[in-house]
Amino acid sequence: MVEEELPAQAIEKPVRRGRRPSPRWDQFRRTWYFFRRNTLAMIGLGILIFFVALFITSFIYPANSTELIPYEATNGAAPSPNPIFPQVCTYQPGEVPPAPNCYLTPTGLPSVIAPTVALSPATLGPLPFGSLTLNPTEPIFYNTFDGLIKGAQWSITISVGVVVSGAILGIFLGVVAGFYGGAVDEVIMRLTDIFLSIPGLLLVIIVLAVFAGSITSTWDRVFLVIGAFVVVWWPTYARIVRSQVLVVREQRYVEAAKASGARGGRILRKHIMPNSIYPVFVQMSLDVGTVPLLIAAIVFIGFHVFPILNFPEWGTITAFSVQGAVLYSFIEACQSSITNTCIFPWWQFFFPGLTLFLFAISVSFFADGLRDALDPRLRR
Amino acid sequence: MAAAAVREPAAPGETLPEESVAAATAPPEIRPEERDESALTHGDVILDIRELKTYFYTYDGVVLALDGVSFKLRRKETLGLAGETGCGKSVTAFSVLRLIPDPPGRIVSGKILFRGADLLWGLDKEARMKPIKRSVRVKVIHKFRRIKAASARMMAVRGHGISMIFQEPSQAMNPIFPVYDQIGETLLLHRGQTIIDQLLNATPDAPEVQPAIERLAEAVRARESTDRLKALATVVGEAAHLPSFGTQAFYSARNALSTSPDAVTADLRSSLRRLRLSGLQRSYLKNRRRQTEIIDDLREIYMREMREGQHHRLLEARARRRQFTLRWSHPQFGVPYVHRRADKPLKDELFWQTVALLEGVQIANPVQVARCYPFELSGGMIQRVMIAMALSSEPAVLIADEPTTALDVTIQAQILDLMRELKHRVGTSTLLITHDLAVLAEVADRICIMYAGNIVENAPVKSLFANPLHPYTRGLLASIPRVDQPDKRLESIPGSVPNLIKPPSGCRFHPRCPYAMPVCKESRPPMTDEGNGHQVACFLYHGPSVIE
Amino acid sequence: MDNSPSHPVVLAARNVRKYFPIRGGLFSSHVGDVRAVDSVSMDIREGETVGLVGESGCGKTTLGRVLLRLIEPTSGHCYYRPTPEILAKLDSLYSSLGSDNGASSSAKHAGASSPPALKELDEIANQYSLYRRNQRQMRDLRGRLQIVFQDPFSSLSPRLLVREVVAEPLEIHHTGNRRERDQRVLELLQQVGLNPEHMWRFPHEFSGGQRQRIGIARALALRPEMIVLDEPTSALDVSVQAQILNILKRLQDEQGLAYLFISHHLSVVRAMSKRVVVMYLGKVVETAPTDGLFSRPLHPYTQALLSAIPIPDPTTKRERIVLSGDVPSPAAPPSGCRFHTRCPAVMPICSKIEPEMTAMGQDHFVACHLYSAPKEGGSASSDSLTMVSEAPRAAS
Amino acid sequence: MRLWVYVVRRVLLVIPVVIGVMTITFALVSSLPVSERLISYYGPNPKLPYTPTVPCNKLYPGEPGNCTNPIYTKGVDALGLNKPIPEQWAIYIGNSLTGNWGYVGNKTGVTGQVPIASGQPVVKVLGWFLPYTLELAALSLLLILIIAIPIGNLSAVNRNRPIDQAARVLSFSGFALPAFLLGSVLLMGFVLLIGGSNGHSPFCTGQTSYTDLYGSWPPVQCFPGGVYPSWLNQGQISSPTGFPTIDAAIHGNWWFALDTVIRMLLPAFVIAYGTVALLLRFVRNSMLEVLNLDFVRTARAKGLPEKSVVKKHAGRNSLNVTITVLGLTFAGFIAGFPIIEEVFGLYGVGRMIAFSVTLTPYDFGMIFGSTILFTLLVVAANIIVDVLYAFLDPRVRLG
Repeated sequence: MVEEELPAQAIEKPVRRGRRPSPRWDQFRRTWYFFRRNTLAMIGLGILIFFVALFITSFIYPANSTELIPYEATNGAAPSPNPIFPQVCTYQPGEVPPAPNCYLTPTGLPSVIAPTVALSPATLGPLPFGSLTLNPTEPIFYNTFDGLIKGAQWSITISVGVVVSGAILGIFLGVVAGFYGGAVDEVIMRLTDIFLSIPGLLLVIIVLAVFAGSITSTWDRVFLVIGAFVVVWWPTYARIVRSQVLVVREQRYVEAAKASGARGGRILRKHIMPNSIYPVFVQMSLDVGTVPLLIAAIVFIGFHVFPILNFPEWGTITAFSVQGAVLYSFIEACQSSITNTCIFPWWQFFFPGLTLFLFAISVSFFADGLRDALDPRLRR
Repeated sequence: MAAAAVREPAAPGETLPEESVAAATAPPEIRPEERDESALTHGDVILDIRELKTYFYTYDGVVLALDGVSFKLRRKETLGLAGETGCGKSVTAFSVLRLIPDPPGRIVSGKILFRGADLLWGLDKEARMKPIKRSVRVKVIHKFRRIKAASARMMAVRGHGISMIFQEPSQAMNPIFPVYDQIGETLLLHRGQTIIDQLLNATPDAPEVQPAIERLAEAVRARESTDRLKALATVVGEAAHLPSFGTQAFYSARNALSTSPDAVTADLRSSLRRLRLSGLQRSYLKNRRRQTEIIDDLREIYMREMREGQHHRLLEARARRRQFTLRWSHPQFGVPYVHRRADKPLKDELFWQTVALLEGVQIANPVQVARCYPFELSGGMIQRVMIAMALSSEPAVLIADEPTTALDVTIQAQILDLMRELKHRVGTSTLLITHDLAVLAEVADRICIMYAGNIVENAPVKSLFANPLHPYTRGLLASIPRVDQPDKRLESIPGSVPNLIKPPSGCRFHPRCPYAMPVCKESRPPMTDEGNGHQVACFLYHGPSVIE
Repeated sequence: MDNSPSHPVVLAARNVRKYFPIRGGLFSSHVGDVRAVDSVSMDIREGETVGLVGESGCGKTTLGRVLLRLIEPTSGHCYYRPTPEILAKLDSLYSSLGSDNGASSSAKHAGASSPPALKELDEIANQYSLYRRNQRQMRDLRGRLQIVFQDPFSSLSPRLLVREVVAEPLEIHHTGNRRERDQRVLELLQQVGLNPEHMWRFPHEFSGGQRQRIGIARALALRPEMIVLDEPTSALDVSVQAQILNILKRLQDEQGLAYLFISHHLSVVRAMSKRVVVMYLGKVVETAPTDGLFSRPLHPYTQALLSAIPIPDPTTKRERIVLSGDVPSPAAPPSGCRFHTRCPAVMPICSKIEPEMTAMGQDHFVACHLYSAPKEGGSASSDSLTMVSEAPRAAS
Repeated sequence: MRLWVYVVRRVLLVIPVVIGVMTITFALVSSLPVSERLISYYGPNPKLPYTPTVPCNKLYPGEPGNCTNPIYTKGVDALGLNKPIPEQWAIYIGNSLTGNWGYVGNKTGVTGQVPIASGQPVVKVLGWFLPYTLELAALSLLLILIIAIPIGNLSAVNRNRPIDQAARVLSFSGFALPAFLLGSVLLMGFVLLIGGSNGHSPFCTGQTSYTDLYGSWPPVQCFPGGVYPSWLNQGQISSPTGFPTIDAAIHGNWWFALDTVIRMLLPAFVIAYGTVALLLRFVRNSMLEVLNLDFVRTARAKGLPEKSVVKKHAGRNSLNVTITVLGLTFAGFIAGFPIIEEVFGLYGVGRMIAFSVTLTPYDFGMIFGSTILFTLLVVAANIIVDVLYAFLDPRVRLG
């Protein structure tokens, strides 16, 4: 196939400067072929495309992008018969609620009747679909649907920001270390050792804990978060790039360039960079998924990453909704003397959790497929 | 082709009637060869490869690595397989032992008859090739169960009947196990029964042992020659009915020569004591022996299957069951300490047998080498070890895949001498694969020249070098620079080896051939005999007679 | 050393040493050296090919690199285009200093308080030695001293088109605009027998021979005066090897190139080169005109090497010297003559004193005690004149 | 290189790392306000607030005006806050190396949950809770090894077949599923499984199924007499060893010993599931690489059965890689503990971290102290792994 078409295109191609020679395209097609054969990778790619779409829609979606909106509750209802599965009900503002516990979402999206649950021995109240309660003492139900959609901008921006800036820093240091070697290499590698030996979660926490007090505006806080994560992430990239550079540096073609008098800069630009950078892309695409997970974890152990608690970021929403579901609905319900039937309030954390999960897993499927497709040894 | 292979009638016994097989399988054009061959005794042919086709299913398309390779390897014969890179000589070797990585590679059709057993039996049921529409690629649907069964069947042949040594010595051995371990497991696998029997029959308390040891000690104190020591040591070994004990005695004696001559007696006595088996060790060894018996049975069953072309499910199942029960029938050997105690004698025996083997390949200090890890040895040394390992099971066929390519000239000389010497001593028939015709000129009896997945010439070494018939062979010979002919103008074959995804039609050499005729484009030249077993596949020698 | 009036010398190496430090122990301190190249001297003349022969690990590849200063040498000098009188002076100076002063006349420290001879050497070095040039001067020279590598697969960047690969030296030295460079690339490709359309392909689409051609084209790009050929054909098939060798010969005839032809393959060296240098464990053991060397090899190692070469002819049966054992590691080379551990003609003196280079006839030099002591040497040489495999008797 | 040289070298290499880590914490600490630093590192509950000056009448009743705060000045001197940065650094490093990691502030975070910890040195408090974490870690490591290696080998051997795909999905799901989500869901699920109402604990009637699984010890009413025994302080800290199972066993409460183990199973599984995700891929890929090497082909050519080829020749080689990767992932593994202990209400070091960052003002002494502790754990684990590797691989041991 290659044998067939290359001479043809080469002959009709005028031997002048300019056009992209089609061999590059051929290489890309080869990679794509192997990628396509990997079912999981294709699934991951599909979900990723969905998330990109979500990211774009999140800018045009009519909802508040800086905080979650609480539901307007029409309250005072009898317990609904079925404890687990809520029923859908929709109505427009101004209409009469079709059912007692119907909740009006600010964007007029379908809302539902949730089963009634004992909140505390005293008060009875419903739990709307996809809600997030912040503290057990006096429940507020937030609309997490809008939050998740709007959260796409925050989460994806933060993740990509972290990974890209971390990669830039890491690649720079790694290349310097690998190419120049000697003392520079030693210093940088010891530095990576130090940073890698601190558990990432804790490093982020201590950085945030020290500076969060003084920074309160949303955007500054976002930048702080990104910075904190970059501190954690650069060493990984530096390591990867360095090991690659060490391999490439010994290749004969580098020596050939030296032999014809190339300066260090040119060798870096022309030979070492292009041949040693691919593994970083794989690692980057893996890490994009983990940033929201880490944020969620930090929020869950009780550290409020963002200035306001009802901030529409996937991790935050997930963490709070899980907390709410467990601490609030579940435990209360199980241990209350009124209703000793435990209910399993899955609708509270299902969608945030699903969002996080899908994002991370799609990205990792994609990354894995990418690695297999790029690495000739793993191809099939 | 392969279908024919399966339908082939069962042929009992070691040898099989060539005629019938030829009639059933061989395509018409290799008939003459068969006829000429029938003059010889059939038992003479030990490995018979017919129309072997091995393809690689890659992104760029189907690579026809081997396209109908046929040759015969006779007893005690060294057959050289020569050709340029990518002509498929190594692929042939790996196909014989079915070591082709799959995917992407697959043996598509053909017959490999080893002692009348078809190693490729049941090949066509192992996978289905489905061509993808409007694409050069082919989708291969594997039937993994059958493939597993086939590779299990190969255990009857691999290392036992046919063993192999590889190109990169330094990478061909497992870096994290010492040499004695790796050779030892091979020994146990293939010669387990005899080794364990020797251990069980060893009599350290035999009356003639003590005086023998005394004599040996005397010889050491008198600082006699190593040959004499060796002779005495063998006497000791025979006295103890354990040949490896002779080796052990010899080395402890020689060490004593340098260190403390008086210690040698005590030393030997202690090692004798180690030969006295405890009840635990005895029962352990008996158990191991039964296991090895079963393994040999399995080998026998598999050979029969491949010979008769049908499963013996019952036999195999029974053997497997017995093997299983045996493995678990002695649970106490799973206990680490007890186990170590139990198999200590076997370990020692294997170690000393390994030492003896290494001696056989002229390694100066076998004891140390046996204790070394591969990365501590030089390339030449490892290659020797590999040879020792390959020959440890006294195989009928030794396949050497570029054994000296990675070595220096002087080391290559050593290895070649060794191989020549071993050939006369052990008498295995060798399939020597190399790109260096000069090497073949020294060691081979017969040479097959391969080009682009075909054998183009197959001749006794003398007549090949005397008058090469095929243009490609001529080109090769002309292009070799020679020390003894300084002012020889180096001829070169124009062009390069063709891409095997779309090989040239007809004779694959015709694009590079100086004598190319129109007919060469159209049809493939058959293999014809040009007298005294010099066969060539070229239209120059029997032009129009075949094509009409 | 070689004073025969002939073509001018392009490169003259004198006492070139390259030691690679071995680190080990608790604090990875410097525990020893791998003596890859140990005080090697040789001349390379315009339009002639010097063959450099030796087994793997004998330092021939390192020597090739050091001569081009791709690796910084430990000591010694490599003079670029010295005039004959300079050469003569050099030889006299070195002989006056004795052979093992390479260290003191090192590239690094110019001898501050040193005998006049050393001062003189320094002046010459400052003028001619590659190792005294700064980076920019060196870069100008790079174009004239080129190298072709052994492995045609790792020597071409997988992500560059052939066009970019071959044009790279031109780009580095800013010769011509893009169009001119393309033209130059075209003619280079023609010179090495490739088609114009090949310049639009990636290296991985070529066979080994074609890749090696590309490598040669890259080396030729800046019209070099000398090319170090580092086992250019050892990774290739014989038929292709012949093609490459012929191309190299043709180019030499056309452009009067000087080659340093490094190979472990004696027959190829014989086919290619005018003079041959035999190395063993970082030292030159014998150097001679090709025919002289192959007709009467003097050093036992050379003899063994020659007799070890298999000859593609089943009818010629020769008695062969099979060396025992392996090449010792260059980290701990044997004392005295480094070959004495494997030498079939070893004498007690060999393990003690290191043999000097001694002239045996028309610029044929050998470092072996068989020949250093005059009377013994005479008999030995006359012996080894007659039969290659007689060396053992020569010892007794 | 001999093995001991290797070990010594490895240990020496740790020193700069540890000091570097402490330097990082120092950099963060020194950017805190002075009062915070004094509270965390000089003494949590002073008689006077940590301000440079205080109204004099607090010192000498009746005196007007502001006087310098003696406690403040003493503290500043003690921590060398008035000295140049390098000296501060030296003092800090000295303190950290000598185990002086500050004090648990009397703040709502930790002290609210663990009253006896109030005002105690951080090292002491961590010492109380470390054993629990270690026991949990050991259990989950065991699980990890049991799960990862066989599955990894399996999926490598029959690569790109259903088993492999399943393993892939498993590993990636473990990687993508937030540990707290999985933990909570499992917790709730099991509670629902056991049933909502009372009295199903085999040895302690009267506790709900939730308290069966939540917390590191049964609630107080399960203990004889309805009070915690003397060796179990507040149902949080057990003495003498601090390892709950061992302590319970020492004091002969076999039921509780069993109970603590049961309570650890679920958390251990969650941690293992998260860590296996990464490990599995590495095991598989390394196994694949090893299976492509020449010596495996040799082993096959020798006639070894496939099983022993995979187990012995390939397995031992890939085991080295597995161990290394385990060392690399140990940091991530240990970082999972705060979350898990928070989810399941276990009293370990991780829980302390969670407490100390829950409510502002944060308990910085505890935060930094536990960070350093975890870092030390990681470093130690890496040393162990490297030594193990060297022991397993002769090329490192001898080469």
